[in-house]
Amino acid sequence: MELILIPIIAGFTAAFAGKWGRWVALLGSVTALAITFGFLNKFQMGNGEFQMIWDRIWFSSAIHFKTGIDGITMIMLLLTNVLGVLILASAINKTNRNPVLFALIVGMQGALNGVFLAMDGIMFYIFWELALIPIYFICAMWGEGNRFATTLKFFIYTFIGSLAMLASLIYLYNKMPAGGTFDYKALLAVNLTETEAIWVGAGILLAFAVKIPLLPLHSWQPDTYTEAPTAGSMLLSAIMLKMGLYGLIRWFFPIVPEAVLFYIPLIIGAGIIGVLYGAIIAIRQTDMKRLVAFSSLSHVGLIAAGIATLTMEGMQGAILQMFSHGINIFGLFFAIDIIQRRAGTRELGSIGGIAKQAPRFAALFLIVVLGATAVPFTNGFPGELLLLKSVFNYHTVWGICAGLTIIFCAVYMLRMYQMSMLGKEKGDVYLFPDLALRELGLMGITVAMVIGIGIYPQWILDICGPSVHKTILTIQDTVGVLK
Amino acid sequence: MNPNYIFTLLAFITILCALYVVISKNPIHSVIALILTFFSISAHYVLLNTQFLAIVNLIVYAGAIMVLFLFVLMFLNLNKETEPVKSTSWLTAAAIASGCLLVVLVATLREGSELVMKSPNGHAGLVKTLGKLLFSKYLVPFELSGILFLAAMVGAVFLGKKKGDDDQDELIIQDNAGGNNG
Amino acid sequence: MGNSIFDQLPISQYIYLCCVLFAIGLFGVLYRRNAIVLLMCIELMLNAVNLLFAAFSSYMGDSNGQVFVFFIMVVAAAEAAVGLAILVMMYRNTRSTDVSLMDKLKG
Amino acid sequence: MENLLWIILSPLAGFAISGLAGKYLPKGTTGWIASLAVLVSFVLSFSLFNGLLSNPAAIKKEYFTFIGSGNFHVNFALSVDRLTAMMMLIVTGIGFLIHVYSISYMHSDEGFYKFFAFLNLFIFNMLILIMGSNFLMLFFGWEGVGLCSYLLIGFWYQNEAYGKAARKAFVMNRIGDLGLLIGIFLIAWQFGSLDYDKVLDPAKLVAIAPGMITAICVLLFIGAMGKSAQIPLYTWLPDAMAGPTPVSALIHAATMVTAGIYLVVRTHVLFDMSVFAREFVLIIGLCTSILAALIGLKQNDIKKVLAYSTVSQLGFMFIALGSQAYVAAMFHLTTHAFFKALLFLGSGSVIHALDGEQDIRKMGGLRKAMPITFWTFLLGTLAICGFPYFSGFFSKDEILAEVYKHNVVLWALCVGSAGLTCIYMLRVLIVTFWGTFRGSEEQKHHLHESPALITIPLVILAVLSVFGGILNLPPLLSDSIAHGMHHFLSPALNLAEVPEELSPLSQLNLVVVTVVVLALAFWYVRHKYIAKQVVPETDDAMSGMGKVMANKFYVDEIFDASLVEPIEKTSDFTYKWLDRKWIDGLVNSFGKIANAMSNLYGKMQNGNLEYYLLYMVAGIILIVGYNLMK
Repeated sequence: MELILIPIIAGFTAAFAGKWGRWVALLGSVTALAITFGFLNKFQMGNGEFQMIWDRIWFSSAIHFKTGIDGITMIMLLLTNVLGVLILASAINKTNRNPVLFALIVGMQGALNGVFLAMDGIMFYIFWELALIPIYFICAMWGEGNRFATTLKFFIYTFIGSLAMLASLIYLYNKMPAGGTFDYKALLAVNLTETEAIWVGAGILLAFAVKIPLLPLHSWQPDTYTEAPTAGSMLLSAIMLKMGLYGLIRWFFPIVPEAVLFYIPLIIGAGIIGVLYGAIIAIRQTDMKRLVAFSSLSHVGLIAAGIATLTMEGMQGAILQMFSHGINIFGLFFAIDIIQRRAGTRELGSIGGIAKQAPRFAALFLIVVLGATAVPFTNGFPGELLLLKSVFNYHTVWGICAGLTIIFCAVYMLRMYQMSMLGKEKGDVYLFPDLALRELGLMGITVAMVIGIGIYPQWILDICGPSVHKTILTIQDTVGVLK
Repeated sequence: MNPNYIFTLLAFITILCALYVVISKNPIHSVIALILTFFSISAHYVLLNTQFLAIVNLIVYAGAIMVLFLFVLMFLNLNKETEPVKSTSWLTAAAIASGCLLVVLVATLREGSELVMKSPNGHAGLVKTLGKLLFSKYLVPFELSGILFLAAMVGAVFLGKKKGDDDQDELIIQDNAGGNNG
Repeated sequence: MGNSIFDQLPISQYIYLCCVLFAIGLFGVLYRRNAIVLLMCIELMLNAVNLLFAAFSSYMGDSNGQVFVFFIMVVAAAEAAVGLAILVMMYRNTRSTDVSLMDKLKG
Repeated sequence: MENLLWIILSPLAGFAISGLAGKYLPKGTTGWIASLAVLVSFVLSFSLFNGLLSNPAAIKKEYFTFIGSGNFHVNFALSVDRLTAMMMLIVTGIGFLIHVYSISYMHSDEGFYKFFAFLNLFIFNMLILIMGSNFLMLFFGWEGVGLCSYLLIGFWYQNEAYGKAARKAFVMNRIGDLGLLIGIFLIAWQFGSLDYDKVLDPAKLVAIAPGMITAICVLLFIGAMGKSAQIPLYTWLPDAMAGPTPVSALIHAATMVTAGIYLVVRTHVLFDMSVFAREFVLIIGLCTSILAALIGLKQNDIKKVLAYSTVSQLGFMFIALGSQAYVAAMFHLTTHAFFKALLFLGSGSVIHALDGEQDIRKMGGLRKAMPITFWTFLLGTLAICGFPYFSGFFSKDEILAEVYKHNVVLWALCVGSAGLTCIYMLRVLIVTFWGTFRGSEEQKHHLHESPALITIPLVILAVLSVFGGILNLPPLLSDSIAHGMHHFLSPALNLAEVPEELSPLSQLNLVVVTVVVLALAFWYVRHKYIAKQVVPETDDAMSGMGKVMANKFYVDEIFDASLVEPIEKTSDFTYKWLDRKWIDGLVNSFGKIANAMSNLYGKMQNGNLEYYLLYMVAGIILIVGYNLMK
């Protein structure tokens, strides 16, 4: 509860706090992080149920303001708030000092917390949409290039998906006997025929698939990532698309278990094709942000496929990888931002040899790149391993196709790193100052998380394990033992 | 005499005159043709045994309204064939639209014709019958139509009044006039 | 005798006639550019409707239809008065009665 | 028991210190700290080794759960048996020597501290690879060493060609890694565990379908192909010579590339079950060995020759593995580590003296200027050629004998390959050290013997190269000390105590044939390069088969044309045509339709009365018509 309100209030305050806006925003964000850690402290490990439930009637007796935390939520909250603080801190001290930007970022953090905490269908929907508003303004006001068209496309695209989800939720509600509610448990309990479930699922899935994005609903993504301001790209890719993946775990499969058998091959197929598709395209991109966008497409494809296997390995791997991917992509975008601000461009081929001028930056950037490449002892590896294993167990051919990602990923990530950082100095990099203290701190934290999770990923798996297990059981109750 | 012949003759005249209204380039001719149309329609009314309507039609339409038209035409000095002709595409569009409407209307009303219960009553069109109806059942609408007339009259007078008081309007009118003359 | 017309002449004849009149009026409204002719065509359409009303009324022996015709005439007269007044206004402003010039309706 | 952890932590600590603080420390200090870290590992490994000499039981230690999800449970665990101990000694021992060598070799490089950090990281990863007690730990190290190899090949990052070489190495390794990873998945699926103890249990294997085992073996071998540079994934290794020479010696000759051998030996229980997999290994090994030797004949870059020689020797080891001669492979691995490290370091010494010149056509007559380098290089060459009583003689001979047991034709091909080895190595030796100096005057002026830090490791390695054969002597010479390595490794590998032997007579025959072939090779080289003093022709003058060989049979070009370009084309095509034009175009077309509609309606609202009339009539017609239809 506090997690949602504090950032949003901080956002409103910050917007009107003028010069002090960014500090107010940062304070709100850090407070939220502290509260999250408080929750983590109170969190009972090994308990798969929702804990710390907070329930009030909201609009009517059917729509509650109900929040609860289980293992999956806990991880997502950690992700949101840790990255929220980092993104905010990375945006501070830039040329742009408009307090509204910081207000929007911190407000977004609150809305995202709401999405992850929600235990009521309508509340979930409301926060889902609420999160869209700040990002729209961030992208439209501080973006570059053809920002209005791009942002509008993104907005409409996601909005259509959300409306479909709302329709599905309402359909579910109408299926309930009188006195039904939008409560998560009540929604779970609705029995549908398979055809119904497929249609209801289609609506919900559309919202998530656009957000994730799953092929072929991804085409808003590269443009938006490229043209959004860095903070916007970070929010979008590091946290927002996790909403879609989280939605798959929490609001899709358990709600329409009757249609699971229909959707599993579909999602895995789309995911794996997305993996290859994104990777192949990324190989030849020259705009660093666009490259990262397509790499992101590739990574989330694998995550979605892992979730859709509905196995412990797949889901836990997905959650782990969501966390890791958030950190990595933050690091990547931050590094690209640093390059762009100093060299004036992020076009591969017009810069090079930065490592010579900024060795510390080069080293930290390298570790982030390696994390994204899933090298052992970085955070990308354990998640990817579990995901690949789950997909491989689902189907050998899919597994091998997905496995190609480890080759392609190495190709495009290292290409990006080498063309920008290594080689002869090229472009406007001769006066490329090494990292300032603030940047060093942020990159340092990122790298520490990259390596930390890489060495001991088990703590994340431990937190989310029981909840994942329970989710799978819920689904299996309806479907019977899957395969 | 077979009413069919009368009807056919009248209908022929009506349609011919109506067509001339539409086709004629000169508005004066149109007005005259329209008056003829109204006369033939009045004849239809007589044929239908609705004498009251026949008379009223003549008085109101052929008399009052058409005189008004003529008056305006004279007043504005529009009795020349100055009207620009619309393009052929407009001609086609208008023809198609009216043709379609004709088909649709006929199709709709034909069904109605079969539903008509034929219980003709010679008194239905008499002044007496109508007068009774108007002053009993339709009294309020009848009075209201009086108010409508009043309003229309006021409106017409107000609109037609030359706004000499208002300098600005005058200026605009003069401007326009100058523009047209130039 | 008076009734014989209703027996010998089917009402559909009147329907056809009225529809044709109406269509002619409509055609005029669409095709002509002179606002006065436009108004006249509208009168023509009104008359077509009147005639149909009267026909149905007579065939069914129901006077209510004729009362409506009466009211329509009232409205038509009022409409013609106001319409012509507007027309005069328009002519004063534009020195023309061409409806093609009336294209200021666009927001 | 905590020693195990310290063995791997020591180089990690070295990495951390030299990486983080190295910039602020004097160069010598950084180098010595890093070397010391490896020395600590070596000493600890040695004590472990000693312990294992008396007690063959494996030492195993589990630390924490690395990944536990569902049925999939992997611990961070180390285990050391005799096989591991031997590898550890090689890695840390040679690693230490090369660290010391590098202190002098790299002293003038500005990335000095970075270099040592990477070297230490490499040692750490290599130790994880061999000490891990399950396949995932192995994979960790496996990828880790690939990463270090990448970092070190591209160490001089300002050169873009080097960067490309590094990337090529990493990507090719990753292709192999994918095979290995899928193999590991298959193992996890079939065995429900990744622990060596549970998977490599012969009793359990019986229950697994033979086809599955073959698949696992082939996939594991694909991993080994990438790491150990076998056809078709070998082209990265010659390019990897872009890295500093000590790196080539340590990673690309002595240790990392032998990880593939280690993997197969480690999982030999599986390979024992699958004839097909063994034959596959054998054929690939043989082809690689011959192809690389042929290419090596015509290379003029001293390091490239050594690189192809490494590929060829690795092929030899795989031949041994394919004929189930695991001890022979390990034996050759060991001796190869000695003499190939020696040769690389020797070549490094030469390159150092010549200020970075690597083309043997610009060398010559270095014998007198660099006596120690010359003598050690000579010994190394003789060892790799299999000159009788040098280490290479014994190890190669053992492989040949095993192959002979397996198949005579293959044996003949192997002998031919050994002969080729002899020719190209002697060619390099003679062209470099005999004759007159062909470099520039300035280089000639600077010619000098390398400092002690470089020559001492050379001498130590030379001694090992000469006497390394003692480790596993054939019984032909002396029964009492024969098969030392076999006896040592047999408990770890579940082998019979005394290997099956050919009769002494046929052994003798084989040796004689080999020696004759080698003698022929010697004679040919002597005839060509010493008597006639032939210097290899320039690139332009080459023709025919020689040119094809000098251009490495155009394998790189074939790869480029058949793989790289299609992928790049696909990428462009997918992006521009499929993604932008169709998928995005389709999405945009919805927007465009909406826009067009809006334009259309906008035009309809042109303010002209007549149009509105027309629309109204159309509307009436539609409404009435619709009702009519109903």
